[in-house]
Amino acid sequence: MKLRLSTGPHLVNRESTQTLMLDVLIALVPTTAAGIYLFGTKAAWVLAVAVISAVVCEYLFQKLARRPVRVMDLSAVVTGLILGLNLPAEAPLWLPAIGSAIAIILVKELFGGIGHNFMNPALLARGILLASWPARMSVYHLPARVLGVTEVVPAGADVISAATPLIRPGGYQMYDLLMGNIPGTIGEVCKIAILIGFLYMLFVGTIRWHIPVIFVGTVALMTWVMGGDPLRSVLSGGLLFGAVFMATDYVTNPMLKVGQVIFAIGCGVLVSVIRMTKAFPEGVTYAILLMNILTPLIDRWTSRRVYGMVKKHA
Amino acid sequence: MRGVFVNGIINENPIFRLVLGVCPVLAATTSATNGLGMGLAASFVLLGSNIVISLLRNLIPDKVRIPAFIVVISTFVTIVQLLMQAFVPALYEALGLFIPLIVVNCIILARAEAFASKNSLFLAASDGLGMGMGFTLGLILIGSVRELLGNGTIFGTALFGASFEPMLLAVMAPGGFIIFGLLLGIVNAISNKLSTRKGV
Amino acid sequence: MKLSFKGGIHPLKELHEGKGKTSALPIKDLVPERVCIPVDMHIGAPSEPCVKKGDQVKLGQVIATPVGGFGIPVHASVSGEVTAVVTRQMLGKKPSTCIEIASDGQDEWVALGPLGDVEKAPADKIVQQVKDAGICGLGGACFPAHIKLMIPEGKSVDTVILNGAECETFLTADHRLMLEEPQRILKGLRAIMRAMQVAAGVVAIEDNKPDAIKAMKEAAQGMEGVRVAILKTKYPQGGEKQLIDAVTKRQVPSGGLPIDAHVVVFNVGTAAAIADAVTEGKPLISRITTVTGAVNSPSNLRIRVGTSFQDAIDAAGGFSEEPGKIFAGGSMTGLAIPNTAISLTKANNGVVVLNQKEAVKKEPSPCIRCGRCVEACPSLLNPQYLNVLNDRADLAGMKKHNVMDCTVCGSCSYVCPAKIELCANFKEAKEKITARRV
Amino acid sequence: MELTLTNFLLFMVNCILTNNFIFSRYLGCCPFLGVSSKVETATGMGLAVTFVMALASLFTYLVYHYILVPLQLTYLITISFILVIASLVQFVEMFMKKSMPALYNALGIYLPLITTNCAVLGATILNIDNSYNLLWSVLNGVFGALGFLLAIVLMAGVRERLEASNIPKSFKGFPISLVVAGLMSVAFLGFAGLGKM
Repeated sequence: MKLRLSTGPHLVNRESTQTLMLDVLIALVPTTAAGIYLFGTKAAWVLAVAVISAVVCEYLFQKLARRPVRVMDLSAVVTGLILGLNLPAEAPLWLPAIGSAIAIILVKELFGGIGHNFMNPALLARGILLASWPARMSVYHLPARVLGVTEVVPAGADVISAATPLIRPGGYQMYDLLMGNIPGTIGEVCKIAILIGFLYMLFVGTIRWHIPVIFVGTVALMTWVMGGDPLRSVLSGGLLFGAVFMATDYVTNPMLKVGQVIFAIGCGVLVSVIRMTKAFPEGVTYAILLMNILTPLIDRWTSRRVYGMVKKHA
Repeated sequence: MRGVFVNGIINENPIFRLVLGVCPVLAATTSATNGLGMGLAASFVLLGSNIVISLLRNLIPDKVRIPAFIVVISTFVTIVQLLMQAFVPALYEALGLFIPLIVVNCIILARAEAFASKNSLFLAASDGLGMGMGFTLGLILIGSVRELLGNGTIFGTALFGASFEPMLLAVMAPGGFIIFGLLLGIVNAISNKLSTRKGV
Repeated sequence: MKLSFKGGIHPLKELHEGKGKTSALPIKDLVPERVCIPVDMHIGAPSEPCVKKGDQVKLGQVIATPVGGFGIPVHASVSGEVTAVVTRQMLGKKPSTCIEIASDGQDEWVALGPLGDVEKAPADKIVQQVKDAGICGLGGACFPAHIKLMIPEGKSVDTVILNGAECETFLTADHRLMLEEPQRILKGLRAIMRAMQVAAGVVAIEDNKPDAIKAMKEAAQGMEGVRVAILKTKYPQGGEKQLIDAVTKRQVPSGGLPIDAHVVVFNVGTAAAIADAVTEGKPLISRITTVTGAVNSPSNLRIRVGTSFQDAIDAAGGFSEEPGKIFAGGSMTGLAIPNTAISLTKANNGVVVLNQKEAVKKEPSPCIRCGRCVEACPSLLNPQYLNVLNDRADLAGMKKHNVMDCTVCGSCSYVCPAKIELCANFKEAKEKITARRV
Repeated sequence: MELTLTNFLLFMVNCILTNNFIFSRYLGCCPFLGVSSKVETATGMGLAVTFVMALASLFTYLVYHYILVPLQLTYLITISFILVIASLVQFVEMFMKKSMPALYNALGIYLPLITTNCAVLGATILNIDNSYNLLWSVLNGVFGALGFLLAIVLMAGVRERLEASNIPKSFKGFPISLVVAGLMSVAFLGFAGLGKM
């Protein structure tokens, strides 16, 4: 009778990195479905290439660097899918392929694999693609089909030179913003789907509400302070998708709750400032990346009172 | 003598081995021609200053060593600056601020301090040439990689068809850092593999 | 309003599953044929054996005399003949001297000297009676009870808390004790309050034991200064620091003892033992232990001190399948045992057998900074950063970040999705720090 | 460019964020890579550079406009500026050692490094190229240095965290620091729109 000797605890939680990533994927299903429905099979191809490229790149790098292959923890699938959802449906297929390669190899694996990257891989890849092929990345077509009921949308391809309805004169009704009948990247258009994903992740406990709610709240507050329409600012652009799926990436946001609150407020302020300058229609990508850079310092300077840090009771 | 020359190019390549003068390396490698231009300018200054410093090495009192070196180096930089403004204004415009900055380029001061002031004229000159060549080759390599990615050409000649869409980031500031970092890593990896195989 | 503390982990279904097997089963007595009682069961210098091979001993007779201030006597837990005084490897790090006694089946008590009713027993004699009865904390630490009863200079105590939380998994010993013998426990509490001149006594019970709460409340009717506090079910509510925080809203100062927060904590089992010592003069020779897991009939046994694990498991119907791991205590802080020949002591409140599948080691994967361990830590430390320091073997850095305040409760390892053995690392680091005076 | 609050703020944001000395102008990369392994040393280096840059901008402006221009020696700009900076650093080091010992042993060790720092000479030459007046030159120096401080502290924060991760052997040290700087400057592209004057 061979008894195994080890220190406690002897029975642990069933949750593992793989189940966490699986929950994120499940939360992404509504957004992916809405994106594919709205933008058609083009979008499906973009997403597929992004995911496959991410997984293949991770597998190859880990084999090449003679490291334990961890493709099974699904983190590459999540990175690939989120990157794909960040691309316009019109993107040529080499774009997601290169994007995923950059996200996995340059941003994650080069730094030592999962847990060691200091910036969100999908988001940085989008930043690099946006800077490298600005034309390809900011061509947004009106979705081919329409979700829910809305008045007749002009049939012609309503090509916007810049992303999302921030720019379009006359703007869109709130309904269109909510349902996603607006030009934009595959994942960020349909806000309902994002909210469903958000609620699922909250319910399952994958993420906590602090970062998304405070992030979006700060943007709404600052837009209101600067005289804009807060609801419209929240529903437009990649804010919701960014706040729910990218700002909550464990590895790149602070550990303590107080740090995460600072992180969320910082993101909100930066988004409002960048959007105010109209240089980029989309502040979310750069805001979150900049706060990712600040995270190590936030972690360093935030701490919480340890139990027992009291002077002896009188 | 030959050893000193080769040493400057391979074992002690200023860019990939000593990693000195990072600013000009990043700034001047937006294209292969810029890289070549900066490389030649720096080599000229390096060669000139090495020669003059090794000639005067016994005359310069030790106490005032550094300021003297700086005066010699900056005179050569001013010469190069004026020559380039006269003959290759387009290249001068492209490199802009970084020509005068050759003065504070660590390679030149380091070589002057460590080598030229201690060796004979001939050795100092060959070291200057070697280091200059190493620096220029490094710049050309990085410059061509960035230019290839940035707009599909090397020294201006297009390599890919019209359908190629250049990666603009390569010729922008971030691209410089990333590509230089990656190349540095790859060079390290290759040299590690070589040295392990030779058992060095 | 249910009391609770910050941090900790909410027990999931499989944790509760563990208790379900034995929470409804009454306590069964087990008198083994043979016992092997180690002399170093308590915290303090090991006691000196005062019997030799061949002596006849009665139940409760002193077989080892106390050594030093912390020392407590060891008593025979069965009447019969001493078959050997030998050193054997028990659960501790180093082998300990043990006294083997073969039972003659009589269970004949030695002459006892009770102090009488707890309300009238002379206060100053209670401490000595507790020491002579060899009583130490039954919660798991086995700290000599008489030391806690003596209030050192310049310190004061205003509350005594009886720990009925039993937040560990699988264990139902305290639960059954509170259900079946509430008067014994409350008599013990009154004895402690009398010995320490403390006006307030609190029995703290988690709300996953409603029947025990009802029984204790009924028994405590009319008892002066005694109340029952209901706590939210959360691990590690039973930890001294968490219990004091929940009941009195005071925190034990870092590096300090419960008495620095004017509180003393006893396990409900210890209180019951004190009641026996005072009212009937009986020494501590038996305790209630839950034997559960992969055994045919999990049960709560009143085992005699020194019973071997094998006897306890056989009394619980033997193994139901090939065991992969057996640990003494709950699954969070239990100690894995190398073989079933070693014996149960005063501190073992449970024996849990895991089958091969449950015992398999889970391969740790890289930390993804998910922050679950930071949320779970009841001492409000940052286990993630401590583990980063531990990987660098930076003991000084860990000490600076309060690793010594870690109560090794295991919550962080439990919740870690990457299966990193955080708690084991911190336990080792603490031992190194104390050993090397970093 | 007259001094109004908006111009001042825009200029500050422009120097620190939009055209950060390191991330978009490649000035001062040697110390940036060399001294950014610890946050304390990085802040020390950043403060020392700010201190010297303020003085350097001031003196080089005076030297240029009151010595070189009247004597039509403007082609000697490089030599004179580098000499001014070198002697300035020497003087500051002596002055701090004598009268501010606390500050000296905090920042002293970095002072010799500053002479070979491209950022200092670069900023002073930029002042002349952009023909700023005295005030704007000093501001350009100070804000440029604050941008340098921000970049080097952020870099130090990240590099401290990277110590715990197993980066491939051939990428340890300079290569990974360069890649980190590159990824950071991608994020800094976000400030492109800010501070448009």
